[in-house]
Amino acid sequence: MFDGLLGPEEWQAVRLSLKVALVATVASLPIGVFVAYALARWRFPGHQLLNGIVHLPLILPPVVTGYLLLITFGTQGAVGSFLKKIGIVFAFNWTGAALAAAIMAFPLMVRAIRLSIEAVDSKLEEAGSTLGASRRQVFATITLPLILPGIVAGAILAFAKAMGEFGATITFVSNIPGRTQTLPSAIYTFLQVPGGEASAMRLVIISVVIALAALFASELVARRIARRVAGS
Amino acid sequence: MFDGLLGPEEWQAVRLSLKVALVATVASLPIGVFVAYALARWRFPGHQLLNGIVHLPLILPPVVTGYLLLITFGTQGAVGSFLKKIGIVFAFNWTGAALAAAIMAFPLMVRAIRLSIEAVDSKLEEAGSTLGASRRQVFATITLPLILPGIVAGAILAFAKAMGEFGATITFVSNIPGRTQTLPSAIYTFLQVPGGEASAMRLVIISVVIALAALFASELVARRIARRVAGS
Amino acid sequence: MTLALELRHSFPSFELDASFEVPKGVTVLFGRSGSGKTTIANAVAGLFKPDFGRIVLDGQVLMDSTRRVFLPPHKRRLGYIFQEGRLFPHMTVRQNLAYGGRFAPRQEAVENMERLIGLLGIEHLMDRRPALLSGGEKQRVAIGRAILASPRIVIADEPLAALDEQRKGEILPLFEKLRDELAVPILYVTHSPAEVARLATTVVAMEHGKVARVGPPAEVLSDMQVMPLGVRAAGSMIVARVAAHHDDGITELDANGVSLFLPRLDKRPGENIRVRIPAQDVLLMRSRPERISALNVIAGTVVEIRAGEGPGAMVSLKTDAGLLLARVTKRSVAALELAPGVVCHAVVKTVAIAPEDVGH
Amino acid sequence: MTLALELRHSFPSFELDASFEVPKGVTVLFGRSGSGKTTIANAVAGLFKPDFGRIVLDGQVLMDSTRRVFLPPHKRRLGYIFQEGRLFPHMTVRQNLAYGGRFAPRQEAVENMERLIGLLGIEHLMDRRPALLSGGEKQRVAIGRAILASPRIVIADEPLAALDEQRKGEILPLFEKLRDELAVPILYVTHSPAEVARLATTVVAMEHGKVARVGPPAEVLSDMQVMPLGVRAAGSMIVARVAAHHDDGITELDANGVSLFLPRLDKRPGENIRVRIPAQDVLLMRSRPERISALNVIAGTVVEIRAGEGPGAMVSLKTDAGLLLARVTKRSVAALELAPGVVCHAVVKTVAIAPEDVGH
Amino acid sequence: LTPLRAVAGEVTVFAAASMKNAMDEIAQKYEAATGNHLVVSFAGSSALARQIEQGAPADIFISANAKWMDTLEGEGLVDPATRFDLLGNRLVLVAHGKDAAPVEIARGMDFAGLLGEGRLAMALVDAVPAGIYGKSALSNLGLWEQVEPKVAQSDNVRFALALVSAGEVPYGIVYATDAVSDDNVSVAGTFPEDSHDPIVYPAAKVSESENPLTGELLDYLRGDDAKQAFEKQGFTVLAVRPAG
Ligand SMILES: Nc1ncnc2c1ncn2[C@@H]1O[C@H](COP(=O)(O)OP(=O)(O)OP(=O)(O)O)[C@@H](O)[C@H]1O
Ligand SMILES: Nc1ncnc2c1ncn2[C@@H]1O[C@H](COP(=O)(O)OP(=O)(O)OP(=O)(O)O)[C@@H](O)[C@H]1O
Ligand SMILES: [Mg+2]
Ligand SMILES: [Mg+2]
Repeated sequence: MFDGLLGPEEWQAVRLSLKVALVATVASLPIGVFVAYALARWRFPGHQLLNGIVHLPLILPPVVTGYLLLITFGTQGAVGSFLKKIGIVFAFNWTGAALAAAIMAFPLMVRAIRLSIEAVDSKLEEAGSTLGASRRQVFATITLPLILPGIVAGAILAFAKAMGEFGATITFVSNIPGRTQTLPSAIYTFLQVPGGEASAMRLVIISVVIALAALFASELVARRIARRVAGS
Repeated sequence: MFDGLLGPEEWQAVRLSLKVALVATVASLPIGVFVAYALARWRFPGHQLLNGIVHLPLILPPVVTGYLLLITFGTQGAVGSFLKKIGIVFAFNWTGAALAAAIMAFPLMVRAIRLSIEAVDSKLEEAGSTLGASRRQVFATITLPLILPGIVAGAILAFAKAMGEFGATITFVSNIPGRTQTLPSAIYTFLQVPGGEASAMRLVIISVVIALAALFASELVARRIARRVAGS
Repeated sequence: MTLALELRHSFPSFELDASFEVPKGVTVLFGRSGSGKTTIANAVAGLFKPDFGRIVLDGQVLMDSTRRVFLPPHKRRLGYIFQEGRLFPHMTVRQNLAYGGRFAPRQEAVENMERLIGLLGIEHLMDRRPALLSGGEKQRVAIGRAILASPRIVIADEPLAALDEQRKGEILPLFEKLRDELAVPILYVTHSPAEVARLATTVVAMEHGKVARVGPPAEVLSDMQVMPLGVRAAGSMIVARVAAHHDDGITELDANGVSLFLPRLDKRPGENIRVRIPAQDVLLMRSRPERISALNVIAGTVVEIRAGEGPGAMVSLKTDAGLLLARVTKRSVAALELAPGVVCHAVVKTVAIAPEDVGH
Repeated sequence: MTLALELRHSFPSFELDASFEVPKGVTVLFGRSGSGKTTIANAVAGLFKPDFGRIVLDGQVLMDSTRRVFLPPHKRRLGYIFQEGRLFPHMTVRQNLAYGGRFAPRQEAVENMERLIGLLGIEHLMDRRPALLSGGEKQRVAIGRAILASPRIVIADEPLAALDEQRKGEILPLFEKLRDELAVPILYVTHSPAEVARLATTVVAMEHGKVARVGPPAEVLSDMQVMPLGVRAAGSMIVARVAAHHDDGITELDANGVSLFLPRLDKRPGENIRVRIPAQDVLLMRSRPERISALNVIAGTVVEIRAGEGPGAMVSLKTDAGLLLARVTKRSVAALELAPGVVCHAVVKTVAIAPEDVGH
Repeated sequence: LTPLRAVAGEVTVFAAASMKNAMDEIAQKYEAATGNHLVVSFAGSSALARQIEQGAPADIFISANAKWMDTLEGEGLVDPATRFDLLGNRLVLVAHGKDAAPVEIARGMDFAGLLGEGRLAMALVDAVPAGIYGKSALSNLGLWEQVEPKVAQSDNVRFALALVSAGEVPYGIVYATDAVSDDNVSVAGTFPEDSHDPIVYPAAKVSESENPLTGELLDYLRGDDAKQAFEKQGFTVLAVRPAG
């Protein structure tokens, strides 16, 4: 239905944005859950430090985050040059866009999941352990299902953020059509030239529609989970 | 201790950023709590719509949000021209920067608070109502204290975001030193010119220090609240 | 105050269909686990809206589904003691106790706070938060919280289940006081026949969501066929006047001319009280026994004998003190040649009448 | 299996200092609300780490603070029935029940699942989530969940408090079976003397965080001075053999030559059982009574008389069946001229011995 | 077209975002003419330059100001031999409204009076090229002192224009190329060419690039097709294809 609406390059941007947002969300979710759990439940020496690092992308202007990513993960960067040797390239690649989006969305994801973990009644986890479940099994069978609403919330925040992320992405991986040009970068480009507003708005609408669809789906999922716990 | 480190204009930017972030956080908190409560607890026709609108600033590229703010809250804008008559001006004013920061941070704040509200055991609220507390009183005496950790989390997310917000702010209220030049604008300025990285990094560090201090304070507060509920 | 109630509601696998009307006093909801007691309590509190229902408390319509009347819980002036405590975790015990008072219209408190706290044995817990309380401690705070809200109706869902016998004995008089001195109607859920006997003005026996039997406890407990209560709950109610307190710690009652001896009661001479005599504690003899350790020997005439399904039979005896029930074996009925009209003697040990069986 | 335990811990306003060693069977923790029962249970489960403690179960050290040994809860193979249920809200009843089995090493289940579900009366609840269960239903599921985990030790914290008498009577044999047939040690917290009498191998009476008394129930319950249990809990334990089942629903026991008659028991002739005879249900007569409804008349000699503070006195009687305790009034002691050495007859009603007072 | 692309070459250009319209058109023409695919990454010159410093896969860089090109050249990241000034631009004063009265921009004019209560929209005067040029022009005309307190700086020149377009400010300083096609603004005056450094868009080959097509493309950008496209967008074309 949008066929007439968008040119092939724009379609490419839509597809790429979806891919970037999905991959960023899915790939960072396990790490997000782990970090949230560590922050919520463990007391360890680097606790505050880790917490601070997680929040950094929120505090820093996106261009700064993008710049730091560029000098770290760029092919000349400390990490980037090492990763390149083992075949992983983030720089100027869609994977880099996903990395940038994931990092920008990480504080939001972690906070949502952490809040859910903190709300779990640890007496239930204790009950699980008395029934023979190891810490890991307790996590998998009790904690995880109970924090699903938080995970869904964290994931949708991350997805929405990834769909809208622009500053860090364009600074890190540039704006190469078909490779790193996401919807927000395309929108930005249109806004840079006279007469581009209409085109930009079309893309904005597409981006909003996608993100809202994901949002509504997540609401349904979350409500379903909540209803199950409240007793079907 | 930073005296030698920063020029007077930079100091101004630091102060302004703090003011903007604080005001944005504090002023939007009651609305955030209200919206979060409505989304968590009420079922009404525009539920999904409201939810979508709240998330919009996350989905949209910041410049788009800034632009929309400009055409809405600008002195010529629909809302702005009305507000101007009653003496409220956002355009080219630090209040506008606060508005932009608040709106950009709003989805994060609402999500955190909403998650906490959803985790409150409604049986406790019922117990409050049987003891004669009206809905509002139940909210004030039971729900609100129980969601304090979520409110703190929401506030700190909003504060951090407000400290880092740049795209929407500069688009909406532009950069007027002493009036609307926040830390991120100053940082951005430095990053635009060759060799400006060092200056930018100084400001970045200041911004990070402030936000992390707030973050650590919030952790202490949250832990204290949690310990109280868990029983002193 | 009277409570009239009519409720119908369908849960996926449970059908509630209860209606009853009870006079003022303590209405005890009695019945097996899952029979719908808490559901009824919640409906009266306004926490549960049945498909169809009408609840009238002392002339005030609390809800009426056909007229779309629904008074929200906070306007019902309740003191609800929940089955699961529901203390506010963020408040100290003191704040929990004070909570109800914050919203109750200024008036004389139902109970003196200090006295109540002492009675509940929670003085040393006042500044603690609920997470650090033991099960029974939580329950006691919950009782205090409800009572201190100056309620116009008390709903108590198994309030004493988590408490030891001694504490139960100390707290029961509190409910009696609410009932008698302050005339607060009480809806009381319990599994304990002793509590029924002691407190109930009216017993509502529930079975599978339906009302199996409603009536005064003397009647319901004396009813040899009321099975929901269990045969061990059967017993008779005797109304008596405190005659004298003897030096050896025994209180003498006068039940319509018949003397009854009980362990010392905390009642003034002349006061009227009710004594529950559990049917299984009554022994029957054909001749007046000599040199027996039981002080209470009451002559009577057999009115009716109902044989149960098991080895037991229920014998009702007409005495000057009132109707007495005795649960004996069928074998004894035969051995003693008991039959309607036969004169015999009921023997009741003094110590068999426990404090919780004495109400007033 | 034996359980040896030594715990010391200081809470801001509560001092735990308990140590005891008990043989295999059911150890009942008995004591007033707030006396430290749940705290001990949690320590045994590994959910509470006391400042100082050593717990040894059948030779295996569960914890030893001086040697820094601490076996985590999931390695202790527990079946913990919590005072507050703690069902998993996101799982159905069926999933809750199956939970323990998922982690227990494959072995014969302690109980047949189907049978247990029937016994608990939760067949119709299997697909429901805990939020929709009544208080007693939750408790029954919690019992099932713990038992089905094939535990090596069961900890039950007031498991029957929320249940009606009938259901209690149905579930109690389950614990007996665990104790006798499966030899699972059980730590059982209760406020009910009847449950103590029926289940306990050893009673540990707690008072203010300290152990007031440890011993076999026959001893502790017969001990006229054990106040923590309350005077109404006093009673004697008689060991007897099932002699015959009579047609009229009465079971005859042979207690060392003395015949005892009880309501029908579900035991095979020849089986040995224990019967608790509550002291307050025993009536004393100087001469053998004629034509009395009580079937059990046991001759004996007064061994000791202890006068209580109130109107009562505890008389211990040596009979062929064993030591019997009778609680009578001081007035009766005088009237019957009871004194050590005096021969008299103890009368016990058949129906006074309730099913929950009979163990095996 | 698609199968052609697969076999044909591809050139990647990092170009200042303000060139998008022109470059899009040129890309089409170039592909049609040569069968080679032109990939253009549009972003701020600073971002693009930094990316080239970090090894971005660019073949050609076109900067919106000379400074970033100078920086790269100094670091040896662009090939100086290939560098040339491709485009020029003019700085204009735009006013809100279709038919704004013309303004004579000259030394000694009452700029503050012109603005009145309003503000002057510019790009960031210390960071963004359009802002830098604007500030130097105003300074050279001796107007900066009176204007400075009234300047509202945007992070790029487009949003400075948007402020004028929305009527939030009466005037703004933007490139001539930006003033095209916005119905809500009109050009009130053009800054004297000598009031600021020449506005140039230098282009050069990125040193790392081994793409054989870069020379051809750099030539093409100086050709007639490109010239047409650039001029359509209001640019001044500075470079013409060297003879031969
Ligand atoms: N929302 C619900 N949906 C489905 N069934 C329900 C719901 N609420 C209660 N029930 C069922 O209704 C029945 C009555 O519940 P209720 O809580 O009133 O029992 P109760 O008499 O208080 O029992 P108990 O003594 O065990 O507390 C139970 O079988 C329960 O499972
Ligand atoms: N973490 C804690 N901090 C302070 N006091 C505590 C803590 N945990 C328990 N207590 C106190 O220790 C005492 C014993 O508690 P425990 O739960 O063992 O009692 P209990 O014997 O199980 O009582 P109940 O029959 O009421 O359940 C109580 O007075 C309780 O308030
Ligand atoms: Mg109930
Ligand atoms: Mg306890």
